[in-house]
Amino acid sequence: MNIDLILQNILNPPILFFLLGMLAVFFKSELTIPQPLPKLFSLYLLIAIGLHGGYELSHSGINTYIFTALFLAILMAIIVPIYSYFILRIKLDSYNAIAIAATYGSISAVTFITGVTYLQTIGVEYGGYMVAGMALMESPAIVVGLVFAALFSKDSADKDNSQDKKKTDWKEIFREAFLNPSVFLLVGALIIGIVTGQKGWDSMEPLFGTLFKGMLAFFLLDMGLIAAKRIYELKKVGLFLIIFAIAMPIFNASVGILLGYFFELTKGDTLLLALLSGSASYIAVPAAMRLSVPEANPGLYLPLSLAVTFPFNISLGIPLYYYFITILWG
Amino acid sequence: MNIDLILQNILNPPILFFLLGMLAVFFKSELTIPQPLPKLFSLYLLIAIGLHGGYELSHSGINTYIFTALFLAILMAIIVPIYSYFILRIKLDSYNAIAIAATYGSISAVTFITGVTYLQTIGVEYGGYMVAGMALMESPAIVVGLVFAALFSKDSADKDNSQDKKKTDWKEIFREAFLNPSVFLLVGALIIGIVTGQKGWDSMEPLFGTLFKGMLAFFLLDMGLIAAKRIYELKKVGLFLIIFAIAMPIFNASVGILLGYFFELTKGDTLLLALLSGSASYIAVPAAMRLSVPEANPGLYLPLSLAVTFPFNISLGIPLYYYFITILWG
Amino acid sequence: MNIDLILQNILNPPILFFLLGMLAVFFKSELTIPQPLPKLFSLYLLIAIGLHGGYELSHSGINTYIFTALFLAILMAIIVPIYSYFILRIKLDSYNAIAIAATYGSISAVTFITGVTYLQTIGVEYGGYMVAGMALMESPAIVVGLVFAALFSKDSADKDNSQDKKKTDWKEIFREAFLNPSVFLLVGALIIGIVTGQKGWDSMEPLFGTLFKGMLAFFLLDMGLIAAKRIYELKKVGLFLIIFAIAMPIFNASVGILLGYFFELTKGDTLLLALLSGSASYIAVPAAMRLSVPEANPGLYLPLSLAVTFPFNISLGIPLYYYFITILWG
Amino acid sequence: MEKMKKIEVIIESIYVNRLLELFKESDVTGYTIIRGIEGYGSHGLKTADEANDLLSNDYIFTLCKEEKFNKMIERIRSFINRYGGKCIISDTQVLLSLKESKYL
Amino acid sequence: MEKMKKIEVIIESIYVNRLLELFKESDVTGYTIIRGIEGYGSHGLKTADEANDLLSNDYIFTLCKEEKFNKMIERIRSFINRYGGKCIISDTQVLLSLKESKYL
Amino acid sequence: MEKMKKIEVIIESIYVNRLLELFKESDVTGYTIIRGIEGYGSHGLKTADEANDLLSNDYIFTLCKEEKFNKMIERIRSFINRYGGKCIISDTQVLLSLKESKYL
Ligand SMILES: Nc1ncnc2c1ncn2[C@@H]1O[C@H](COP(=O)(O)O)[C@@H](O)[C@H]1O
Ligand SMILES: Nc1ncnc2c1ncn2[C@@H]1O[C@H](COP(=O)(O)O)[C@@H](O)[C@H]1O
Ligand SMILES: Nc1ncnc2c1ncn2[C@@H]1O[C@H](COP(=O)(O)O)[C@@H](O)[C@H]1O
Ligand code: NA
Ligand code: NA
Ligand code: NA
Repeated sequence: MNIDLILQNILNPPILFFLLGMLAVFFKSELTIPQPLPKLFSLYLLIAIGLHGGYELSHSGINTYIFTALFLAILMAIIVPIYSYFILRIKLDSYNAIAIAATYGSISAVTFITGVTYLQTIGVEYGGYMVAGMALMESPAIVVGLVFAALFSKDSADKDNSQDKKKTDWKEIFREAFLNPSVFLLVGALIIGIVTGQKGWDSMEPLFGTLFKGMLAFFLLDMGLIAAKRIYELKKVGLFLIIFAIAMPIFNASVGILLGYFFELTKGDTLLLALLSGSASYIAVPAAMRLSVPEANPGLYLPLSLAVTFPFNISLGIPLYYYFITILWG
Repeated sequence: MNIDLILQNILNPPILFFLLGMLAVFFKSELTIPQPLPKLFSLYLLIAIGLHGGYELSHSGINTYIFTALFLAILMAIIVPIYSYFILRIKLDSYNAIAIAATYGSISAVTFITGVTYLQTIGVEYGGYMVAGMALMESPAIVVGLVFAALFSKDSADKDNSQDKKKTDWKEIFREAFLNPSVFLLVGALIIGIVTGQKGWDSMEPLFGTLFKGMLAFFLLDMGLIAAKRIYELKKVGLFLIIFAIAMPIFNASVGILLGYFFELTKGDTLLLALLSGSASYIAVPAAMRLSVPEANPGLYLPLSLAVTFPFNISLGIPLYYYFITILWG
Repeated sequence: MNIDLILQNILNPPILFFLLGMLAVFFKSELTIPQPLPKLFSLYLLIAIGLHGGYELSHSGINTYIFTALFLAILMAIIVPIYSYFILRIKLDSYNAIAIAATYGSISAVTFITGVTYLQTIGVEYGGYMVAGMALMESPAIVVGLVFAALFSKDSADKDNSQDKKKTDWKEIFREAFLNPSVFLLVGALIIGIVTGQKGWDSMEPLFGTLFKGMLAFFLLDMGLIAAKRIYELKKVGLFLIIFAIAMPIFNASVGILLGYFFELTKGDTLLLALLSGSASYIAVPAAMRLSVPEANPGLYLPLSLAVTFPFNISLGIPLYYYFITILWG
Repeated sequence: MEKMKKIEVIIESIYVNRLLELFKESDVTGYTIIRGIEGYGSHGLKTADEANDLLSNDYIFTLCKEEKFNKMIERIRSFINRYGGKCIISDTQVLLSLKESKYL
Repeated sequence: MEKMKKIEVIIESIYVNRLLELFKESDVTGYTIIRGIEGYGSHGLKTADEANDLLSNDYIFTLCKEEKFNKMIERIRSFINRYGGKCIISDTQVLLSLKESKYL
Repeated sequence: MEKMKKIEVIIESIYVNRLLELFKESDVTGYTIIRGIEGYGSHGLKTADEANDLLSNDYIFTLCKEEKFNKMIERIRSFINRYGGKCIISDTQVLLSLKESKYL
């Protein structure tokens, strides 16, 4: 594998700011980015991604190719949490297996846009409709997790004799899956982008387009702080799961790449599909799992996703997956 | 009335983000924009409006036409709360009539800039001095409210036997009227805009000009959340007041339009005058009223202004008032 | 001294927003910029300064001239706190003399960038490496302060009989000196700027370059609020220290100017060296002193730095120091 | 002044809506919330600076008469058993406004 | 340690300055404020996420000796009658620093 | 329910890490922090809106059994003598979860 591919990814300000954030924690600098500033950045990024994706969709329209790409995205979002669950059951109880499987079945928007930035850096084309793919990939894992929870951990429902509680939960969890803030805002901005087209984008671009990379760098500085703090919790997590948190993304990404290859997606779109498949959620799904499977230990699924998979994907994962692609495509 | 006028207004990202915010509440998505982010947006918008208005004034200078426009603005700001009070007394006690009259006598800056955005979309000229008009229209309603409170609700002063309290209140309320953060920052930025002219604007434009529409969209997303939450309180408000909250803006705007017509303002300036007359305050005046007329129920004046008048004005009001104008001007 | 020099500095939006902030406090307007918005601005400014300085260093490289400039910066950062301490001991006890000396020995980043803005306004060249100079000037005063604390206030260590406490302190204070958030972020961004060079800057410039002056204006509005609030504490501070807070910066700046003259720095670089020498810290050093010399009264060093030296430097100090320079350089 | 129990609860922010539901079902007439606070306990460190409600606590308290408290306590206990968190109970006096003297 | 009353008040943020004035006039020597908190009570829901101080609460508490408290209580009662809010009184022990042992 | 002492401390934000260290050394099993609050006391006004930790307070409380409290109190007293701040002690009942009934 070419070291250049890695350097082209790492020697970008956003990734370097991520490293800087991690260093701040390791050196015990008291650098902090207090709430709600991280919230501001994530609202900004979701709106920006959605608007831009919508704008591009308003140009391209929907065709068979796009339909195929979106279909593959949903497919991956359904099968990844299913096979992850059975792999995890080797070592874990049902609750934790469900929560971790759902976490890895869903996606990380920031990983996605770091991949997009990488494609721009190396000058490879990709489609704006992949944003729609990302939006479609957020929720299925939550639904799969809930179905598994109903199938494989019924006993818990019995222990807790408040039956009405169980009923309300379903409504709440449905909301978590399809109306959680990330999905809602992303899809909303996507639709606004589609509806307002070129004219809308022209008025929004100065804030949501031109400033994008700077805001990403700012946000990744914060993600570095957050990820590094969680690293200290990894010692309680165990080797099996740490290996899982690196091997699983590579495996999922590889499945994505193979699918992209057989269905003749472009190299850029395939990288994004692979990255989405390989990324793990650290906001929406953990929240949904905490609500629906309180028995699972967030001290496992959060540090794995935040402190292992996320840093791995944005630093080494992206160029690695792209390397696989260049080999396959020849 | 031409449906196109409405669509031209509604199919803009800022208005659509407002709708998205409302939908978030109706669908019970947990999307929130926590403090102090809304504060950041409103500080930004006030500074941006003030600076740009001042910059334009530094070009145009003051002439008879501008003087007339500003005079009409003040006139509307004085008569609206007066006649509103007497209309409201039909159904309400003195305290609530005062608070609501003052609320509707003052203005909403975000409504104003949404109107400005509309004029830019349809390519109609307007004057930067209207920002000065807006600044002049904020305070009179507060003063009118206080005078009415002194005239019509003396009894309350007797009940509360702490006379010295009453004296300090006047100073505090004067501050609320003329030095409340909105007025202060708007006027301050306006003066800075005038003083620093072209050179000043050149250095401030990237932040306070170019990004303006994006920030407006962001802020209106939050306003949608806020407005929608208040809608649930409307059931306690009663039909009379809900009708008032739509009819009064239309009436006030119509008076503004007629004045604009007779005093030969341009179409753009007249729309802004109408919109300012028709808009209701939801920050400065409610705060002043809460301090000076604690007996009035904020559960009335806040939801009316936030959940009825504001959404009405920015969605249907603007094109409606413009439609009136096109009819009159021929 | 030419009044034009002063007006050229003061009639800039950033300085005028600073005045507006002060006026808000004097007029008792309730304008506030709540946390963490000030934090957002200061994070932004540090990153922006660092990135841009690094970008310029990546072009210029290091040569003897730059080496000289950086050497002079460090020299000033070491000698200023030393001679300040002995001047302050005339009237103050050891603790307070140490804390104030360290405060004035370090620098204020916002003062620095206001100076940079001034140079841009009057069209005078300066070197991006001066940002590195600024970074180098933050910490020495803290170290000097700590050494003095160890030398001149041993008694306190005895009173407090928890010996192990003293040991941990040193580590903590070292962190405060070299890894405090300001230094860490500034140096980090500087290095990222150097490493990513032209390409990195191109992607970061829209946020961290183009918007810079607007953000500075926003931040100075807040600094005006903060500085003015501290003015009310000055009555407890005493005349000696208030004179110190104006005379010392002028003296330090003059020493900086003479050094710049003898070592043949350019006029722009000399102004920045003078300004850094004359400025006083109000974040990093007060924090370090509060931790290491709790006996010193923050009611002295904070108002002096925030309410006297900072306003003086950014309004009159900058043009005054530049006036000295024009005289010397002829 | 009225003698009342002050019930303070510290829980993960994500569970606060469920606790408020419990309050509602127990006919609590009022409550106060401080959001986004930090803490350390048997469930580890909550730092409240994350893009994530799982790592932050909320602090809620409600005032109620002894009888109401006695009816609630078992529900709160099972809530805490399930979701974690701390519940602190103390005796206070509450100053009532004229209007409320009738309500409570 | 000194026995003192802890007086906690929850009011609309907009009235906090008036309460602090009341404290000042009652010679209160110190207080603590937590701003922008949420709550529910007879005046409805305060969500603290609005561009508006009317929809957010502040939480203030002050510690004072029993005598001072007895002098203040009627003023606080009429304050709450006029402006709404809750006032909670409880008994605490306050650990004094050396310096303060003289002050209070 | 378990009888416990609630120890509340209000100190300058900058000293909070040192207080947490003191807690750790005293084997405190948990604590709760509310950051960036305001207050007034013998060290003047803390407004919490500055770019500076010296002008803002933090509020920390910990619950512990009487014995542990008795061991800590002198350390807290000397902490407050050195760094300022207020410490409030009150009696509370803590509702324990099943798991914790074993721990404490
Ligand atoms: N001993 C304690 N004193 C004060 N607060 C506590 C204590 N134990 C736990 N907490 C708070 O309660 C939260 C949840 O507790 P736990 O479920 O034990 O992790 C913690 O994050 C702390 O904020
Ligand atoms: N029973 C209660 N328990 C705790 N807090 C309350 C209670 N009732 C009211 N509050 C708080 O006091 C504020 C004002 O109360 P009210 O004037 O009754 O609306 C509310 O917004 C709550 O934050
Ligand atoms: N009497 C009091 N009641 C409530 N809080 C207080 C009181 N005195 C001091 N405080 C709080 O404790 C902090 C530190 O107190 P001090 O060291 O006396 O300045 C103050 O900023 C207040 O937040
Ligand atoms: Na995935
Ligand atoms: Na109006
Ligand atoms: Na200096």
